[in-house]
Amino acid sequence: MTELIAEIPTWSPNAAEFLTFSPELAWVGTLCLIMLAPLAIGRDARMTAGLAMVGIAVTAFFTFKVMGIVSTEGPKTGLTPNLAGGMLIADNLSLFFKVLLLAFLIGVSVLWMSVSAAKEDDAPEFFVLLIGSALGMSLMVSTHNILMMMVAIEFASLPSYAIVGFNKHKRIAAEASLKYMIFGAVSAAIMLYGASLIYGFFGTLDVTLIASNVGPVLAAGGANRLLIGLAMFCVFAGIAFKISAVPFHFWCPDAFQGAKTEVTAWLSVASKAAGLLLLMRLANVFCQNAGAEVLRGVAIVIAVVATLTCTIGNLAAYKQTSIKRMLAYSSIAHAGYMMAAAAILVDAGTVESFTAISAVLAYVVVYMLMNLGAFGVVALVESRNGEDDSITAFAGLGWKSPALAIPMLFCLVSLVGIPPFAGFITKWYLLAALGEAASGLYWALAIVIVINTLISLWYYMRVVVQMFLKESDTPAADVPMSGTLLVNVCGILLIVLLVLSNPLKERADRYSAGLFSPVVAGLAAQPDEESLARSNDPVGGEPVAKDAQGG
Amino acid sequence: MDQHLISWIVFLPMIAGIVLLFVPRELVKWVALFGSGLAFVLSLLLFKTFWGGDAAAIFGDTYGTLHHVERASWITGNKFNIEYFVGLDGLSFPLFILTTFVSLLACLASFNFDSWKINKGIKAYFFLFLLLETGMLGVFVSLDFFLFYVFWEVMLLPMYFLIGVWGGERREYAAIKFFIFTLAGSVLMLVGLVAMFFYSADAVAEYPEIATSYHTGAPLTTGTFDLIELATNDAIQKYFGAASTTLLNVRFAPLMFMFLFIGFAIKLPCVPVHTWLPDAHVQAPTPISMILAGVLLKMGGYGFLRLCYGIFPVGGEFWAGFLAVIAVISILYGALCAMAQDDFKKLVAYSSVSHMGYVLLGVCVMTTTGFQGAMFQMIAHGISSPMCFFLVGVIYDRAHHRQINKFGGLWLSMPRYGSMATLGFFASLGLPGLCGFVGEAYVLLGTFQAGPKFDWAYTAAICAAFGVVLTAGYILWVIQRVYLGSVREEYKGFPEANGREMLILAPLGALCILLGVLPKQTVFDFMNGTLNLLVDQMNAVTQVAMAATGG
Amino acid sequence: MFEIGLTHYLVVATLLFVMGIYVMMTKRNAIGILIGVEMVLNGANINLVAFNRYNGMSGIDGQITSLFVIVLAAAEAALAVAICMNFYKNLNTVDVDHGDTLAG
Amino acid sequence: MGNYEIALCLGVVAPLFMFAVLAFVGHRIGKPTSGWVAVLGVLISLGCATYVLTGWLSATDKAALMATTGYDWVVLNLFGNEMPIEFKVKLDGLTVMMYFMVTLVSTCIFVFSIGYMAGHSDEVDGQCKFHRFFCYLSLFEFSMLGLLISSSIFFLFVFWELVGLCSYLLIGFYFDKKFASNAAMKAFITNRVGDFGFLLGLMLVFVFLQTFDLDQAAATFRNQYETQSGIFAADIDILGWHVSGMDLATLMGIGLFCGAMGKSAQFPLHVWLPDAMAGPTPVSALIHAATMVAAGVYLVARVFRLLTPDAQFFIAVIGCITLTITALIAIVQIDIKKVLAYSTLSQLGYMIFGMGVGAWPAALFHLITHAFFKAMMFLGSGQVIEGCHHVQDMRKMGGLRKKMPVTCWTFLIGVAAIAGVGIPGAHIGLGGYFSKDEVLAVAYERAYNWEDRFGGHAAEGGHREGDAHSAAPALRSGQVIFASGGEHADSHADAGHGGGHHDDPVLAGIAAKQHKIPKWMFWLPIIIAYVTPFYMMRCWWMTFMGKPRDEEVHHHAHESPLMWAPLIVLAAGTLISSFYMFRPELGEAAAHATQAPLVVSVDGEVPNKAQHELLGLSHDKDKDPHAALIGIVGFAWVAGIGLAILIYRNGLDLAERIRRLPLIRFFHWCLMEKLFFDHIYDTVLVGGTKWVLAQVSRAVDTYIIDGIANLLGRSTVRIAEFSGNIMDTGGVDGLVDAIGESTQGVGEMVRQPQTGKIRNYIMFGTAGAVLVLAAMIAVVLS
Repeated sequence: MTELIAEIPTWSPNAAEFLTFSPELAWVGTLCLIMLAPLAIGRDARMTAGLAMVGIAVTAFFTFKVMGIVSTEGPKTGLTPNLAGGMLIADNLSLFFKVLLLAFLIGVSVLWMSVSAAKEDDAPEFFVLLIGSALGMSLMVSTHNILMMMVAIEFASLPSYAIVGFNKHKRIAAEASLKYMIFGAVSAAIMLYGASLIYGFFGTLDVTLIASNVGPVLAAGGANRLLIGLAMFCVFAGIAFKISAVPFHFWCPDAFQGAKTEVTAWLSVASKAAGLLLLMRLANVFCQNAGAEVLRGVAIVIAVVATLTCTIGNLAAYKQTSIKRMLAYSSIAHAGYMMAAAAILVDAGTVESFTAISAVLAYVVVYMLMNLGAFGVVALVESRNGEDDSITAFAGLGWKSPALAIPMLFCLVSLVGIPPFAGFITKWYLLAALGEAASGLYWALAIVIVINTLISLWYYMRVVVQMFLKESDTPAADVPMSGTLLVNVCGILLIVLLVLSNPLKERADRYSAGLFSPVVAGLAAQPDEESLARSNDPVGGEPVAKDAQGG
Repeated sequence: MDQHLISWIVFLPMIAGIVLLFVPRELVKWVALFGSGLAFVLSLLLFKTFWGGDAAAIFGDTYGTLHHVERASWITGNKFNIEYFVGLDGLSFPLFILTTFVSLLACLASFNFDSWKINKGIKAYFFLFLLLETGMLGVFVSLDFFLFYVFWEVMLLPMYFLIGVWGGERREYAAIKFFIFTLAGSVLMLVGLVAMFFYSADAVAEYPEIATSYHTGAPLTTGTFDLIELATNDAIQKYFGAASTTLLNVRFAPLMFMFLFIGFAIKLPCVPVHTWLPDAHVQAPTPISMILAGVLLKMGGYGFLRLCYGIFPVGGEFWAGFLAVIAVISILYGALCAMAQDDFKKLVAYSSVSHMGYVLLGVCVMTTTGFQGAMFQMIAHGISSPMCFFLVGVIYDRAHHRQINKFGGLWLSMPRYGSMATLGFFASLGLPGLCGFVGEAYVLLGTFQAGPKFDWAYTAAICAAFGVVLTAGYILWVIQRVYLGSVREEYKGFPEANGREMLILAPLGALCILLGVLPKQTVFDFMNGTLNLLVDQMNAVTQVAMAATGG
Repeated sequence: MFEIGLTHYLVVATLLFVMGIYVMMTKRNAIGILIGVEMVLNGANINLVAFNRYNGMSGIDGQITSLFVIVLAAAEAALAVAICMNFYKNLNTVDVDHGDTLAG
Repeated sequence: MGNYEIALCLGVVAPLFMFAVLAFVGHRIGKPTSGWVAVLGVLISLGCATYVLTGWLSATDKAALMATTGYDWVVLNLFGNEMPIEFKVKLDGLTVMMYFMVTLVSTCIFVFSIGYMAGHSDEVDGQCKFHRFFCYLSLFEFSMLGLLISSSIFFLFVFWELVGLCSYLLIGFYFDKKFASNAAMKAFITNRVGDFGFLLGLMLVFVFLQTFDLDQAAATFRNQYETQSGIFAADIDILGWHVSGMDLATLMGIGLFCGAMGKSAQFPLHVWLPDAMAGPTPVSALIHAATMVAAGVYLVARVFRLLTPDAQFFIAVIGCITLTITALIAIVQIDIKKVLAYSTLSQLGYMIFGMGVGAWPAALFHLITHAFFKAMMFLGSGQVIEGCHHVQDMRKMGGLRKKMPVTCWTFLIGVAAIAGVGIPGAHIGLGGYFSKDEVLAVAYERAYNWEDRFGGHAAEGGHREGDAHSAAPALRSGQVIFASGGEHADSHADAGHGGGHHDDPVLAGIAAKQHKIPKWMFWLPIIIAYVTPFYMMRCWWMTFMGKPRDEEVHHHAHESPLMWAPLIVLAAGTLISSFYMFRPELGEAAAHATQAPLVVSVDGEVPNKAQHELLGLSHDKDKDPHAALIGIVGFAWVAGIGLAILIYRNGLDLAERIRRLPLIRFFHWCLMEKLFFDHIYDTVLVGGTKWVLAQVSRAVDTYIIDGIANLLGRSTVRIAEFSGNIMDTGGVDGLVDAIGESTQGVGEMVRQPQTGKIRNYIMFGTAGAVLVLAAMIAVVLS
């Protein structure tokens, strides 16, 4: 028994470790504060938002503090902040994403303030759900343990289900949240089932160990191969649901259309990015630990799914009449582009995998700006013409309110991915990462991406046509200043990030290069061989083999 | 100022464009004129550099001698060194001047903006116009492939709006068609961009001993986007041209050549990807047609010379026969289509297809004379076709239609204009003594000269020569229908070309004659140096590649 | 006689999984679908516990994980019921097929 | 640069300057003055021409004069070598003669035009086009003179196109008239068809001879023939045919000749010239009679050294066909200008035919004499038309001799000149009597005496020319000189050659390569020599003699001095050109200009030392070309003119009766329809060859008239419409649209699973997952 206990990493938290955990704690504190605040200060939207901002600021403070620690001590020096007994990681990638989430939270809050706050009675609940899902997402990118992953995904998802149906009196909102919830529950269940099988095969839910054992287990032959594949795919399905990768994308358009636009903006970026970075982290772990054969199989699956995702996303967007639905499909397509980078799985020791992560990081940043801008304009336009989210509602916008139409144009063109907008440069990073991987599969993916770029032009331009090439009789209406400012900042940043993309790319490189790598960190060094030996042990093999033969 | 002269010229229009957003409406066009005019005047300063007879001193001993070079690091990822690298040589200089010149005239041609059918948004119009000018100038001076690509795509959006907002009846269709076609061409170029970088990295790793950089003199160690480096570095050329270098199991040079070629061929345009051109031309407002025909089409030809043939001569040799077929078809088919048109502008547009076919033919035979001819043809067409388009525009302003068969006898009612029209159309026809002739003659001679190398060259030359007859056919026929014949009642009162119109036509007409009479002094002296060196370089590479294949 | 071993548990878990999936795909009642989800989750739980018990795993990882799963299921169920009620409030039914306004 | 070069260039530039003046400020200068400005320009040219001519005739060392300096226009790159295209003045006897002729005729016509255009240039809308006419004329003058002084085939081509442009502009001068603009277009496009061949020839010259300079090209050609290298060793693939060696050289020659076919309106490209009469009459006189159309002959003369026997034979055949059919058509024309146009065509045919049979000096001699008398007749007809207020129909004229005496008699001189009036044996005659008959004499030699002369030597005669013979300039030129009448010659002045041709193996060798021409090619021109006087006399008689047939026309008829003075000058020119100056100089020029390795220039007469004197009579009594042909053609003019007078002496009745005779009627119909060329071009291209027969019957329908205009204007348009409208919209765009639509279709399809029903979502999701998983398993397992 002592042996067993020795194997479970003991967790005796100290101050330093708490500090690395502080952003999450601050987040939880904020949640509690906002939940309790109505008792003291009432349900005023402004006050609540102010409170949320304070919480965000505090969280940001701690996040930067932790970043400082990580970057000085460095993840690869063995001082990696492993939390909760190795369940959580606070490395550059997760911290970077937290910063991004915070920034995005501010953006979404501003948007919410300018379009919804006035008619909203449930501000505290809104912020609780929003920040709650943010916390879940930040946990998603901070783990490579399947159990923690499941918990984090649920943590991110549950508030999301609720926030999609936040508009209680709207039929489509209720419908959307129900669909989202059911689909989410189903994929969670499947993921859990897959996780249980994986646990059976490898005796652990730590992906590092799984990755290093999968090769030998496979080499043992037999039906394991199929079952392991099935189990891993089930887990992958859970992540794919968050990314809304085909064929787990069905919830996405419906949920996005039914939800409030600012919520759509939030989900379209944050939850997908979290899922993607989680996938990237797992891919990275696999790269470091698994053998070439496994990598090839995994890469092909991801590549196929990525291809399907971007192609179907783009094609389905073609004839949409609702701009939110169209942008929802567009977000599916973009998830597909980013997923293509996750397919870059090459043998350990090469740098390509972190190039891919770097590309995705940069992409996520710009993608956030583009979607915030685009959905921001949609929300603003909707708010002044009675919730009409059809594309034709944009007719003549370019002449009536250029302050909205021009950032919208920037965002849309950037979404297509052509200069002079940052969407191009990040797409270029993706392609470069694929090119650097230098194999037929990745060149094919690159070609898939560029062809999809071409396909996507058509439906993005439909909006542009409405805005600038069509006339409309409806007079221009006032739009809230703060929202307008927000979308314009997004639009301008898109240009700035093209011209001065170095800072972005440098950071992306730095944070991805500093990705916590368990093998290097030494955590898995010991258990590695043991668990490997165990996996080869016939104890596990016998019943499973029987089972497979029976099935 | 002097050392940043090119940058000033390139960005001056854009600066003027931004300035004009803040001036009163009446001043807008004058600011625009000032911007493009100043750019033109400054570009004339460049003659100082290229003047004089000593070709070796001006153009160097090998391909790659540049003037007014500006190099600055732009995007530096962990591997890339994307530069802001601009400069001029004999290839870009004439086209650069042409661009500033045609833009100035087009700006002047836009001065009757207020009398257009769609005359809203004068600021937007001139802003986009100037942005377009910056994009065009940037394409010609960029020597970094990435920068080239960015400028290349920067032009898309302004052009889209210029056609889409201020165009004719079917402007939306034409604009999106232009956009999609051009983007379709450039997405594959993007893959080429990635591939060329990483393959050049492989190349210098493969042959480090011959990887001496023309720029630093030291061996190149990384991949590069430097267009000159890609063309002149022995290691890169050897690796690119080798039969063993493949991408997606296809030989590298021909594949890359095709990737790039498709983009440029669409821009040129040649059959069968030309169909965007008639639509775009017909729908675009007159000044934009001038720009389209005068400058944009030249980018295709410039791309051939700078990229396709400069970097992948082996690919050029591989595809030569195919390209010649396309070229001859373009020449003949374009002429036949021109003949079939009722719409005056469409006729001129198709004539562009035909004329640009000569450019393709000139380059595809890979002879010095052919290259010179292609280049001259581009310049000449850059003079004559804007003139023709403007001539059409002048009567469109008066008659508000372009049906050739409804006109007649315009020479009688507008004698001065009629004379200019005759001059312009005869220049387009390729009459000796006018600019259209020299290029065609050179191309034909160059093609015929390629006979020993390519069996089909004689046939191609003869077929292309037959295009001369067809050209005469459609041009004379249109002159007859529009300008000759008895004057029609409804056009009797047409006012003669006014001062502004003559101010645009006169310089174009003068250049038509000047280029035809003194081709050496006006054009060839400024470019032959570089072209000859390029051909030398190309021949050396193809011979090495052939020897390698033979061995 | 036979001893009840890992295989039996796995068979039961698999059956639960398959039944759960079937239920999810066929039930029109939202609550029914949720029950399907619970079946799959419980299949997973059985797997976890059984593996931990029979497969020579050290520690009680499996059991603990199954506890996590139970908690997650509970949280999910709570939220799901709330959302179902909201759905019912808006549509007067919990037949999920009626919620097809958002489509295409 | 020598003085003469400068003078020639000045003469070229002066009209260009006047062109510029007129183009920019012409409308301010006003009506008569702008004409005089143009005349000033051409007078300068004439002055230069005279200066050069006198200098040339008096020069002793002509070879020194001929060496002129050049200027590199552009520098081409040919197989890695630099090959400049040089602008250089060509200064030789031919240039000098032609230059002088052109400037002289032009001056007359310019002056005439001032009078003529005064009544023809006022246009609608108060726009006066008077200055524009002279503007174009000046441009033409520049181009034509430029063409003459170009020493490079490339520049020949450049100016060639420019004269074509001027022709286009001037034919279409009354462009408000549909027929005029049609005719202009037809002219230009037909010429372009010829130029297409010219361009092909140019390219062959460029690639194989590697120079555009006429002299160098000739030298290279000769050298390549001797060493059997270059073009003679090449084998190229053109449009799927392999052409090699001599055939390729022939192709080059024919290609270059194609240009001449267009410009000189040779069969089958002759159709544009009659229509070109839509231009003002002075234009017809200058461009379409005297100068531009003769440029084709000039071109053949210039590239004579690059011809092969086959190419030359081709030229002869084309010339022969042209001269025959056009002369026949001329018989039935009723429009005075059309008669002249067809007669011009016929005479051009004689010239080309002359070139084809090797009568180099004779053809050029005919060119010059013809230029004078035909210009004169055209101006005469212009005078008539002007006097009769734009009536051109000869049936409405008649009896004008009293109203227009000068015109009448000068016209008669023209008729006499073209008819070849002369007294055989007495060496008295006019124009064609010497020039045309000399062509015929050479043809006779080629048809009947050729093998007798050289055949015997063909076998053993060496093909190479040795250095030993280079001492003899006349022979080096490859020129065969003989006196007519089967008596060979002779007594040729060149002392180095006492032996005569029979004994000269080199000459014999060259000559033996040439074919004997078929006999019909001799007899057809002879027959036409009888027809020519007939239709010309018919024309003169119908116009000037008899009784006035239309009172009104007759009433208005008048002459004006500005217009008849040039007629007199040209009449003088006709007389002079028949006797003095030109013929001996051309004979001498031939020595240099015909140094061909493969073909020979056959001189119908022997130059005499004394003829080098300016005033020396050219036609040596003993060397009369008629000596042999006296019975055949010597009195052709008597027969032709006589028959014409016989038929038309009492008005048109007799002619009308003859016309109605059964067989004649058919021929008349054929000729009236211009032997259906226009129709054929139309129909062949409309329906394709397999429809030709069916279409010929339809061609009678009057609505298909407009020949070449429709060649491209209707038939090709149908192809073009097909390609432009059907292919582009249906094909390429269709494809693109189809891709777009199918993309949208696929888009629609992938949306189908998005039913909105969550159960479906779960099902599709699971199914999709299973599919992906299956794919993965398939890959991993494989």
